[in-house]
Amino acid sequence: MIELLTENIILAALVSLVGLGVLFGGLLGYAAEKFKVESDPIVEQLDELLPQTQCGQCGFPGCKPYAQSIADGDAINKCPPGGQSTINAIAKLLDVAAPSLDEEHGEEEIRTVAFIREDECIGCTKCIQACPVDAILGAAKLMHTVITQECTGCDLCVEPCPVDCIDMLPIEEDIDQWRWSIPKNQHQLIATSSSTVHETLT
Amino acid sequence: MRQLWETPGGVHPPENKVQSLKLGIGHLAIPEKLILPLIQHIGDAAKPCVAIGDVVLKGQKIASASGDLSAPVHAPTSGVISAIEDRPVAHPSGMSALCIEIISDSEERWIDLYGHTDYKQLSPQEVSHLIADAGVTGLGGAGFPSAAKLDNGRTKPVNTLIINATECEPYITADDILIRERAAEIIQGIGVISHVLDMPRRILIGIESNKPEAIDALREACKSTAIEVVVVPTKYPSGGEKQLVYILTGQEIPSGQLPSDIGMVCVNSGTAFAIKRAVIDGQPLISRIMTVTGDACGINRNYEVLIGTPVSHILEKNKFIRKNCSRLIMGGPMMGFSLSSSELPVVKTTTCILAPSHSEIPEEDPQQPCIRCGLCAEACPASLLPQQLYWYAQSEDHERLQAHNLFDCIECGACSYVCPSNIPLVQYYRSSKGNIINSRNAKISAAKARERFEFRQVRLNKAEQAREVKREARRVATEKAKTSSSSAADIINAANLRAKARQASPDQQKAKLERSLMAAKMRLDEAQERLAEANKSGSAEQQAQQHASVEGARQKVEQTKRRLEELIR
Amino acid sequence: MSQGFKEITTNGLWHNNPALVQLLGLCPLLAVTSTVANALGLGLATLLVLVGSNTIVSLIRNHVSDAVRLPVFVMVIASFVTCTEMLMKAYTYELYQILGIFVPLIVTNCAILGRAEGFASKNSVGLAALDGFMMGLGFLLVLVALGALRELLGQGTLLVDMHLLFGPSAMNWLVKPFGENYSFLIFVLPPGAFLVAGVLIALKNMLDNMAKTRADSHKSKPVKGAKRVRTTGHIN
Amino acid sequence: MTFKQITSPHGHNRQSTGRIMQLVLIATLPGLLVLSYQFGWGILINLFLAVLAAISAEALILKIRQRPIGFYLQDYSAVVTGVLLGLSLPPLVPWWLVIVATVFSIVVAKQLYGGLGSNPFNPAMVGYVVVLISFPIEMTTWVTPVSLLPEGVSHPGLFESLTIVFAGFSPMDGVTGATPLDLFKHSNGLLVDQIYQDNTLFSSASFAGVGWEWANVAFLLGGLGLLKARIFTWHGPVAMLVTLATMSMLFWDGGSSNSPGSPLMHLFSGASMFGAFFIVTDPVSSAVSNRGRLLYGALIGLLVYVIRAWGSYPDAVAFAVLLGNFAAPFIDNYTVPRTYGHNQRRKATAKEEDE
Repeated sequence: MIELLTENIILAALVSLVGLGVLFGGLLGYAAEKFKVESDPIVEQLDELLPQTQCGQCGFPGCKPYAQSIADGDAINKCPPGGQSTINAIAKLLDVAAPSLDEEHGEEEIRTVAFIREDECIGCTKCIQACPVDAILGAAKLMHTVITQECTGCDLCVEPCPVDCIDMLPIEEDIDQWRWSIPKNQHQLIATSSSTVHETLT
Repeated sequence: MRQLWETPGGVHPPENKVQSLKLGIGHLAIPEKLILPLIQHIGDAAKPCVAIGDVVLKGQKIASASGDLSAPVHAPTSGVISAIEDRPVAHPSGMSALCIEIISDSEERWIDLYGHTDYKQLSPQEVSHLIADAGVTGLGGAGFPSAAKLDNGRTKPVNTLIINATECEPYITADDILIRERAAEIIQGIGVISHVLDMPRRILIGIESNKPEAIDALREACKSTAIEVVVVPTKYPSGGEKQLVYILTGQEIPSGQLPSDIGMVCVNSGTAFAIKRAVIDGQPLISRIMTVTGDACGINRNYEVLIGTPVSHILEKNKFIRKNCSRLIMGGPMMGFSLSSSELPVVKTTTCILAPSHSEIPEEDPQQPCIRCGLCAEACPASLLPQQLYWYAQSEDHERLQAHNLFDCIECGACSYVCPSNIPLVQYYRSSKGNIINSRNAKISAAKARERFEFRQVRLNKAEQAREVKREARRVATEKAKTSSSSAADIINAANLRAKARQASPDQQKAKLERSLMAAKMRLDEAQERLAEANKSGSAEQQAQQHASVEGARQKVEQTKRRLEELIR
Repeated sequence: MSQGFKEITTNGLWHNNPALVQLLGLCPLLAVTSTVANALGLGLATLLVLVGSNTIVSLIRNHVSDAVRLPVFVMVIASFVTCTEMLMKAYTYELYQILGIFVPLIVTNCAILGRAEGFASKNSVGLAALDGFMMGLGFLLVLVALGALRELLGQGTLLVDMHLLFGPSAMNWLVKPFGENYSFLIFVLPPGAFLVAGVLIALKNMLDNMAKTRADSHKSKPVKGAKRVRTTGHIN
Repeated sequence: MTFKQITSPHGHNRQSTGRIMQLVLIATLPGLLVLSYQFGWGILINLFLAVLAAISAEALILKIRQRPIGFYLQDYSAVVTGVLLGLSLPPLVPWWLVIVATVFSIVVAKQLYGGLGSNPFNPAMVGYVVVLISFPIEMTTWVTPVSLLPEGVSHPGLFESLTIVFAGFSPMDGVTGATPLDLFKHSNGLLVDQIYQDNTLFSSASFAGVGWEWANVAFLLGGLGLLKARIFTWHGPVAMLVTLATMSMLFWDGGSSNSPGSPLMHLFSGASMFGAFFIVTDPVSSAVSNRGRLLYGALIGLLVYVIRAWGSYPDAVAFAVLLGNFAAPFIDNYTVPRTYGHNQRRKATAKEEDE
């Protein structure tokens, strides 16, 4: 056998290569089974980052379906309520460059909550059906009201209202919610002379 | 001599305490109006228990505590309640909060006071209740309700009571003068506190070395007691609770915990005085000692000021000159906040009103880039890396900020004070803390929203499935009826059922139409009102527009009416 | 995944240039671009390998199981590199000696494996070959630009040693714009390569940005919120 | 009455970046005086050219970046970079070499990274290294110290120096020579005692090589002044010098032919003191915590000795500092101080686990 190989170089090459191929193939197969990575719950992680307004502005019926779609390779810039910070967080998770918000899906706006002008409400329950998070209380022919803490500000209840009695009101900041703001950083302002820098201070 | 431990960092800003110590504690005339914010402490706002127009006596409770972490508010003088409404309050935001306004009758009629000189006969709980009822909160800075603090201390064994008389901020001398003049009462107050705490093993008074007279007064007053007066080196911020605990005992309060977790309670000397007044004299907390200083004031001294006195009233009596004043600060220069207006009232936590001149505290120079000189890290009493925190605050890297222990920052301002690039570091940290708390809250509410959404989906699915089952059953039934013995009775039955089913719907339709008729009418009314208004004052164009909308609304009403009539017929 | 001819061309040469955008194959890019001749030599070799490997990979793409595709691709690439190496030994031996280890190292050039994995294994032969050619050309062009700049800045010459590639007649292509004694060693050394490559990338980004702002000013704004759906089903 | 709202703390200790830089400039004066005395006008010409180029380059880039020029020039950082470069380049080098080094420092090493505070490397050392490896001949030609000049020869005067620098004449014979570290590098096979005897550079020196020893003492003085003014902490420089001394002590075998020189020679030759007090202390590119600075300084000290003893360049401060700059973020990662109330130190890269 060995003699045959030593005399016939081409055969030797073939045998050794095939042998190596079998060896490494076996190793690869073993490793693939042994070190199998459990399926990555990336959808859950993505869903965690989305704002859960369930507003549908992304074109999907809810945040979870959009998370699923992102996991399947959809664009990550379709969530206006989450805005740039959500896009950045997702981009960080997926290790891709963060694009800016796709305006076809809407603009990033300040957070609002729904408010029902109660004397105008006719008790039609349409908004209750429309609310994705059951944040509207009421019954047929009785006045409805919004549980402000539970409202995600998705504004899905506004359109179905037959008497237009729902307003989206910006959340007003009170003394408890007030936070310090980041100081304006003058040296990063684009200015052309030192005098403008001083002006921005005042 | 007791062993002292040295805290890392710290700064030595000019003390500027001499100015306000030339005169003793003064008294101010009672202002015409007093404004009492309902939240002057950490915790929940008090609830007003008086109405507009009520006549109140000095010391009468006008707002009661709501919940465990709250403190009541008392009328600082006798007079009439003139308003209960939102007013700008002393808060860095300059925003408003609910306040009670009293117009003073300048008679100073007291309520009946019941002192408890025999407090030792009472149980600690009862004494603590007296303290809570008198509205005593920490007078040093944050304003933690004292009774809550002592109660919390009582739940765990307390071996050390620390009285904080360091007063490390520049300019402020309120505690200093209080100790000089009323040391004995403070010691009495300490007695009350130690009674509430079940007699802690050691009682230490920490006082900075720059107050020799106060130290002498305290030593004199403590002669026959077990209380130990410990003089600590003058360094800002050795008066921080965490810092003082370390200096005196060498122990650190673990991050996120309270001194009581390591068997200590730390109370400000002014608070001890207020507790004495509350328990032994029965007087609620309606006034405090406060420093009025700064070069823009003609007179620099300490006053006993009624809570609720507008700052402008105090300034007027002190020859304040507006044009000399660069900013108006409540609290000390290191941690105090600037006031947007002088109409704001003094609250329980106001230690000082500082009105510096332009040369005393000039405008800040513009911010320059950070050169990572590390002076801030050397100054930081918590051994943080301020320049790294600044870096991450700029990039809003919340994870890194927390990994660098942002929440252990006590916002003492030492880093900003030494920064050669004039970076307002503390503001970056405050803002980042706020953002992190906001995003935590947002996360919690997002989780809640998801839960509700998913629950709703499940519910809808169930309902849909139930309907599907019913539909299926009906379909099977009709098919059965068709294929099998389609007897006459069955057919009639089925027809009746269908008719019944149909009959239900006109009712619904009627209700629906009625509703929309109502709405349409309402809109018509509104439109007519607007038209009337437009006719009165609007332009021709507006009138035409309103006219058109009235017309539209009327048509809608007609249309709905017609459909309703059709249905009824 | 079918791209047109034009798209493949612009991708390879500009938008998705392996050296300037994907930043692949930086090792040879930085190591052998001290002169135009070196850069051109290595660039041509890479181009050859890329076209060949893309073609073969595309041909066998339906016959290779997913688990072993990478070893197979590497094998294919290695075969072409060996061929190229032998060719260079035969025809441009001196250049081969200058380039030395970097010719066999083409195997490890991620740009090639990247194209095999990212494009050739998903497209038909014609497109794959075209993509290989365009990517290779894009890489080559950047290499030559880098080489020219570094040669000029570093030793004050242009087109030195071109005879190694194009025969003795190329001897007198040599230009010395800064005179005889010019030398600025840092540009000949690897740090200079980083600097020049950085400047090239910056230039490309600048041009792209300018083009983008120009395009943006023409583009009509998309309708805001046009793609919204109801999450709560149909409301009647 | 309404008032302006300003965040706390109110008031400031009036230390400013500009003032710190001015103090650094003042602290270089003793060194500058000694260097100028020892090596003639070349030093001053270098300094002047470098500062001029630094300011112009900084202003130009700020202009292109549309930043306020006056505001940024006030922080004196460009001037400091210029001065440090001027002090470290050999005297009487061609003018363009100074310009290239400075422009590289300011444009590439500083402004391209985002300007003051954002540069990972010490700009002056980047500039120095660029010209050192690009123009080895010019950069290794030093002027002979004044006391060793041959009979009848003196340093060129101001006018003559200017012609040398700008017109490219070479200096007279005897005016240039080797540096002490050069001598050690290129005298393999000689015992240290032989080197000391054979070369006037050592034989007529007080302790570590004529010219350089006093320049180093002067920089040491300036540095101590800065230390006293609390411009920087002692950690970086002391760690570097101690490590350098320790290393040279360890490998000082009493003067065999393989010896790289005595501790005294290493501490007071080349750019040791200059590097320790003016380069290692550059806050921007060094480690941030005090413990970090100890490690950072020690690393640089170690590298200086290693390169001097076994590397191919006679002096090594610039290379060592750049390598130290590389390591600084890494050092920072492991030297986060323990925060009050925490049991453990953390790594800077650690991320908060959500509870």
